Amino acid sequence: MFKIRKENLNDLYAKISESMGLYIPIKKAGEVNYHVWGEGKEVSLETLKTVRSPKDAFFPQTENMMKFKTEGKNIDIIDVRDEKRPFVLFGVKACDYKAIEVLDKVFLMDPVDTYYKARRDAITIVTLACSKPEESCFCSVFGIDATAPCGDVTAWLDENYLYWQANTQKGEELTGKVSALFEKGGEEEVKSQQEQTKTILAKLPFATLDLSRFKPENLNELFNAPEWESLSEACLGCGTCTFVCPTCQCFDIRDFKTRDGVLRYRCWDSCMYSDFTLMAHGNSRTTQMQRYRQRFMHKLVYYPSQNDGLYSCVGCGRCVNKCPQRLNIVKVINTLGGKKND
Amino acid sequence: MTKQERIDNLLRLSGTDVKKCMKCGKCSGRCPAFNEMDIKPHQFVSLLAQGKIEILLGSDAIWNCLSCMACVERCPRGVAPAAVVEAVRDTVVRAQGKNGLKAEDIPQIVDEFIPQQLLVSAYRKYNK
Amino acid sequence: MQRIGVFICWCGSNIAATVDVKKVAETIKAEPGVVYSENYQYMCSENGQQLIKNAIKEHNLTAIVVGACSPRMHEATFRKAAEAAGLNPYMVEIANIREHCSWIHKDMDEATEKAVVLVRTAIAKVKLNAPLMSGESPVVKRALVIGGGIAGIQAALDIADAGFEVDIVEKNATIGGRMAQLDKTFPTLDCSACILTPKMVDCAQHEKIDILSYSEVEEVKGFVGNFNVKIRRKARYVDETKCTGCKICMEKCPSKKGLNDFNMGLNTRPAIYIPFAQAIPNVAVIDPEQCIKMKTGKCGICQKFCGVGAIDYTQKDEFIDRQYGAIVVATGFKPIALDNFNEYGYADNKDVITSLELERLMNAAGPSDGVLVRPSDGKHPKVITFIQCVGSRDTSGCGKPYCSKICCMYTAKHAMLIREKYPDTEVHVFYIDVRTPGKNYDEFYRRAAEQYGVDYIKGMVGKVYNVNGKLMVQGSNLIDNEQITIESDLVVLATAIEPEPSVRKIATLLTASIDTNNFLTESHAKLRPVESPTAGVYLAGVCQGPKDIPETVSQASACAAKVIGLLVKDKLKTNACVATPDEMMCNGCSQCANVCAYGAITYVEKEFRLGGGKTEVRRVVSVNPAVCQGCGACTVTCPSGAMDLKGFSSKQIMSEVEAICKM
Amino acid sequence: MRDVEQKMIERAAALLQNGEVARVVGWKKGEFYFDPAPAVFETVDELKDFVYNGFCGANLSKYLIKVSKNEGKTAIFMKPCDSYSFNQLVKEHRVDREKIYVIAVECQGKLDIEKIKANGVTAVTNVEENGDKVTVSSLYGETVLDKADVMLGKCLTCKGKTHQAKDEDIILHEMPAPANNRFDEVAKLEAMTEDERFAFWKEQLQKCIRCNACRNVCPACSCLKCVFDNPSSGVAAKANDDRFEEQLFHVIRAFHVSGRCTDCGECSRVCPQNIPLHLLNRKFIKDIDGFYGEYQAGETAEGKTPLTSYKEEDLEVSDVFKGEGK
Amino acid sequence: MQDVTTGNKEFKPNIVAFCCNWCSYAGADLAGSSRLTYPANVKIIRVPCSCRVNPMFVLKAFQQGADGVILCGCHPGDCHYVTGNYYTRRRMALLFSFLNYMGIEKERTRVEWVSAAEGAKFSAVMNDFVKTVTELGENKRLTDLRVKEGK
Repeated sequence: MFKIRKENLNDLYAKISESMGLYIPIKKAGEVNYHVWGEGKEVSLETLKTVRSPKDAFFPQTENMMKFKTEGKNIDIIDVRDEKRPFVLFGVKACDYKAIEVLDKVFLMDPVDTYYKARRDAITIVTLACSKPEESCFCSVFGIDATAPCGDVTAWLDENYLYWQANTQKGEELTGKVSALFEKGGEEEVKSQQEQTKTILAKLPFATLDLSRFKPENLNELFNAPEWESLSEACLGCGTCTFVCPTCQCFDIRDFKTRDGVLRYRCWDSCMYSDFTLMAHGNSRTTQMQRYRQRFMHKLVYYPSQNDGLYSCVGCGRCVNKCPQRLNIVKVINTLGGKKND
Repeated sequence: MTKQERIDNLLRLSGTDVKKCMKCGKCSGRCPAFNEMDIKPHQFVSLLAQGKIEILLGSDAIWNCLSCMACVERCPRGVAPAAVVEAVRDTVVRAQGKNGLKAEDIPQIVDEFIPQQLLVSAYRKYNK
Repeated sequence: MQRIGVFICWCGSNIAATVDVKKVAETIKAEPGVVYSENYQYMCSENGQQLIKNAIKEHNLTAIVVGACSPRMHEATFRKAAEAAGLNPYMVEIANIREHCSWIHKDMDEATEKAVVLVRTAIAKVKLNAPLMSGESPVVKRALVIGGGIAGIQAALDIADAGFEVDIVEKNATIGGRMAQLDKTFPTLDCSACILTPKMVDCAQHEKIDILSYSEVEEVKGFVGNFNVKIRRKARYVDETKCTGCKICMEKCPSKKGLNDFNMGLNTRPAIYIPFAQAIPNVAVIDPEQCIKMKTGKCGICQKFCGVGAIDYTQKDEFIDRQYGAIVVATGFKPIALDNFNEYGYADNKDVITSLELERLMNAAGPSDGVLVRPSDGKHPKVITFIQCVGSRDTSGCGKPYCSKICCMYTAKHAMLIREKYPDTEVHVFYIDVRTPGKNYDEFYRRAAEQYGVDYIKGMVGKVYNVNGKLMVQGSNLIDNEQITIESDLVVLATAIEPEPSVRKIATLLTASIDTNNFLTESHAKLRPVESPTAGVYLAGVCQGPKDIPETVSQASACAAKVIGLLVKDKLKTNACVATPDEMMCNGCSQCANVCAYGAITYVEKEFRLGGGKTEVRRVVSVNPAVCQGCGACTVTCPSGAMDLKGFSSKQIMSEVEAICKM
Repeated sequence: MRDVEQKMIERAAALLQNGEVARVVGWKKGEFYFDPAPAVFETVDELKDFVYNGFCGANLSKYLIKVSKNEGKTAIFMKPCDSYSFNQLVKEHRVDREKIYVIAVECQGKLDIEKIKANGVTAVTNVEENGDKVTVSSLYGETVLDKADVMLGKCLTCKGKTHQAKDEDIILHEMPAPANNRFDEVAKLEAMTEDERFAFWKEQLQKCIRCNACRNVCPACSCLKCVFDNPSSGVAAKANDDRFEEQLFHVIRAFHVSGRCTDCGECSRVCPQNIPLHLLNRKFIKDIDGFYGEYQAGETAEGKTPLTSYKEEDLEVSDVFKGEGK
Repeated sequence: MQDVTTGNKEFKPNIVAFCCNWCSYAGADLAGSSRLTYPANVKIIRVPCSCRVNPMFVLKAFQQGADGVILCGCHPGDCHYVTGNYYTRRRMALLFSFLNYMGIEKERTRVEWVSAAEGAKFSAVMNDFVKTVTELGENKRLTDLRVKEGK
């Protein structure tokens, strides 16, 4: 294990940036999101939850796919993909790291999404353990250890140091590039931080959420539960929950008319939108209740039933914090799953 | 101050739009002090509009206007001839370096035939 | 996909000298959708049009673009040509490569390049064109004239003479209007009654004219060609069909103290009355406020004396519904109230009168039988002073900002008549300007001053005050730069005129717009001066703006011509480029109706299927294509984009924008 | 506030019980004190979850579009600011006034949990309101904050404590005076140079994730189908693919609600990226006031909006930038 | 994305002009028949009335790379459709003020009233507008970079 003083982190970022891109939580206009690092940027590793999850590092909100160039009556199809430069995704929390596993299952299974894969392969992930979880966190419910995330490198942060441990070949390579900045040690500090954090994690209000009913065999019963009506009645049908969610993976493919043709791109879509999966005959889900149900059934029942029980919620709590009308997956779990203490 | 600035100053002081005058003469038709004024109310508006301010600044009418505002009240175009008279008077008073008028100076400026109303209004208007 | 043909015109050398027309036609061939491209010396010529027609047929063109002069020149020509070849005329777009290109640019390359862009832009638009059809709506062959003054009478006569039914709705008991109150008319000084009453009689006798006197318009629905109007026939308590106009009731009526409106309140009339001798219809009316029988239940004298049993104290207001193809508004004017002009002492002095009152005083049928006397003491006035512009040209808020237009002339008339009839009378006129444009008008005014010795004083009156029964008129004489006071016996105020106040209600009923002075707005100040912006509604007389009798009559006849032009049609072709709403997107917010100047937008409750067997009733917009003029104001007001404009759709304009920016 | 809440529950229960209304729109308690959600109550029994506290900032009026389509009358609790939106919805025929029973409730200013957390308080488990103080309990300890520091942005520029529509009211305590400072922030931006303003909005709008929360919460955005969702509108767009998309979306949205926006502040409240969206709408309001005379949308349920009316002597477009301080 | 240096002498702005059919389009026709020149980079789109111009069209033009947008209509009070341009005036006053508030150069947008008789005014307005926008340089703030990719 290595460590580096907090005040020297800028050197670390600079060193990484010499040979790779660095994607890291940066505060801009008051909000912390992942951005490409540059000198003078305000890095905020302390921020527990970036507004957007790091998923856009390999699944950006919009991504150009191809271009149709027209000249007179000719049309040429142009591949607009460029060589992906290797880069480091720095500061990924345990929940968000787990979310990448969820996304991988979608995009990397056959047929492989080559756009996603190109970015995924180019990334080295440096995770960061949580030390100050908050009330909306419930990753432990999904078996995630917030104090020991995986990734190519795992990092811990306390008042004085950032601790660094490589886990994979990629991680070792990255470590090699920056090791000159490191000193050895930190095992003790990390251990004590982990223990301290675990006591908090156990006390979190959502630590006791009960997922036991969310099983494929209960699909029909859950689908037809009358509670969906009241759960969803305040839903605005905005896409906030889906766009801040680290595991939401739906996208739409659209064309944009440029000066000399058409640019085809894909962009995030939200199952909360009324035009989501709109087909020629109309929409398969006509009410907001149906759309609302779809989102949570997908997270808690459909996805796990196809992926060996892996939920596609990781308990990051972003939707809990960000839903404009304070609806969220926790209310769904509590209403349909039944509280443990009840 | 250039002449134009002085004209502008008078226009600003009067706060009235002399271009609105349609030259009907109703102000002068109503003026109770008409015969005491060497320059008539409608001429105040007209001369200022033409920029002939020397005539106005040299007129005696500014001391004889009763400030009764009948001309203002009656003007069909919303022009205020009395405000022009007042603006000219203020300009003259200021140019003389006076910031007001003492009661004892009044007899030298106004003649004995002036109506009582004018004397009262004189205190009002000279007491800047 | 459209099959587009492009036709580039040389316009002789007008275009070809600066734009390489062959190159344009050649370049455009490569545009997607273009299957045919041609250039020709004069596209608008017979041969040029034939070329287009042939190409449409040979190449199965679905749309064409003509690169030529302004569409304001020949769009109609090319549309007709296209139609002749079996193409919908709205599948034609014009690229203006003459006025907007060849004529303003000198450099050939530059102009050619621009021409290509303009043609491409037209192609971009025409690709989204859809065949448009003008709608048709039937025309009810009957006209309504609101107001029975000289304007209404003239319009009604002209329309009726052309063979169409006309109803005149007049709110008073008789037609005739203001003109009936006048003594003589300028500039010829013929007697007003002598020229008006024959026309009134013509109206009454015309088989195509129905006079609905003592009636008011209550409700107007529908649109051009098809108005549904509800008319209130006010109870006159006299059976119109029975009354012979013998006037015995007037004689016998014991309640004689009612103010005579017709004589401007200068004398009185009985509770049952016929407004004046030549009234049409010559039928009595009872003033229920004044009638003793109606107030107390006792009396009934008129009923007793009426030989034909026409009196009916129980009569009620009736409502009738009629259909009209066109409506003429001719509601006329009234003199303004003089409450804001205390300086002239109108309220305090009987001998300060308005010009209209003077008309009655000088009229042989008036309260003084045509002898000019002072209302106060019945003596003949020796000094008469006229004051002009009382309440006109007043922006102070007391009066009206506009010139009432008729006062200069009628004052000259009055002055002249008085001097002629009573040469011993001194006549003064205080004026600001004397305005006499018009045939023989200035000559008329000069005659008053030169031949009749009327004293015109340039200046305005400051105040009128009474000293021992003499009216002291104090004003300025600007020419002599003096203030003068004229001791007068009679003061006549040339009072400003304003539209008859009931016009407000009528404007609302007709959705006709009205200006800040309550004058009805014409469709175009210069080019459509008698049409209201509401299709099928026409304006005659002072309701549209101050005017004298000749002008009023001309405007009334112009209205009639327009109405006749409308009524001769069996069906109206409606504008094809009208607003078109998408009901599925309309949320019924009413924003669009708020900006429609024509009242073409209404709302309906409509049932929509939601799927799953469910339905929903929603309030949605409905555009009447017969009324919509196609300005597009509503389209921008609609946030959801539910409203679009045929022929200028949002998509079309946006693709034009894209095409222009593509260069 | 407990007494107000109690009174509200009593009234709601009475109205439901005697059949005067078929449902009541209010707020329902969440997992914590600070996350109540809008809800519709149809039975007295459901009212056990009814809550009204400092975190009931949501403007409920827009829900009426949907809810009032159902059979029977709907009662709704409204804060003063919500009542403007309600009037505007009535004016635009989106809600049938006859079918609504408005209960005006007092508002002492609402709280923003994000602002509380921004004070370094995390893992919040409870919040208590004590007058102008707020006591926050968390797993890491207890903190006392000034209420003024943690109020919702929209409450800091409160435009009035008068309900513009009501059938009855539940006002038990005096409400604070309006702030009268609505346009300060706009004026500050106006005072900047073009470049500074551009930089400001560029940075702010780059955060936008096009979640549409601002649009979907907005009571003025009540179109059946938004132009941005309608492929045939020519401006349909789904994502923040380019800086222009954000500008287009926000400019058009602000324009579409101009003259109709009541400045309820919901857009900024719900923005997950905390973009000060209200400053866009408020610029239109300020300009309308300045150019055409003061106008407050939603003050009445009748009349034309400034963009659907005109005066002949209106300001010329060329004079827009000539005035001082514009 | 290509960066075109502003102030480049070769820079020719692309100007979209919306003209109402009854006054300004006719005014432009008159400018043409009077041979009053103005630069070729002004392209006119005919609309029935200036009130047909949706702010979305203006933004669309900028998105697609226009450097300036000008609306021309009948003089207030002369609108063929009676009141159309009064609405235009309010809409555009608010829109342009708003765009400037967002940092868009105010010189890029303009509304002018040009009657059918004012061919000379049309030409003068266009010359002046082109000059102003040329001095301002390329529209970068309100353009969609994707559009220009192919340039």
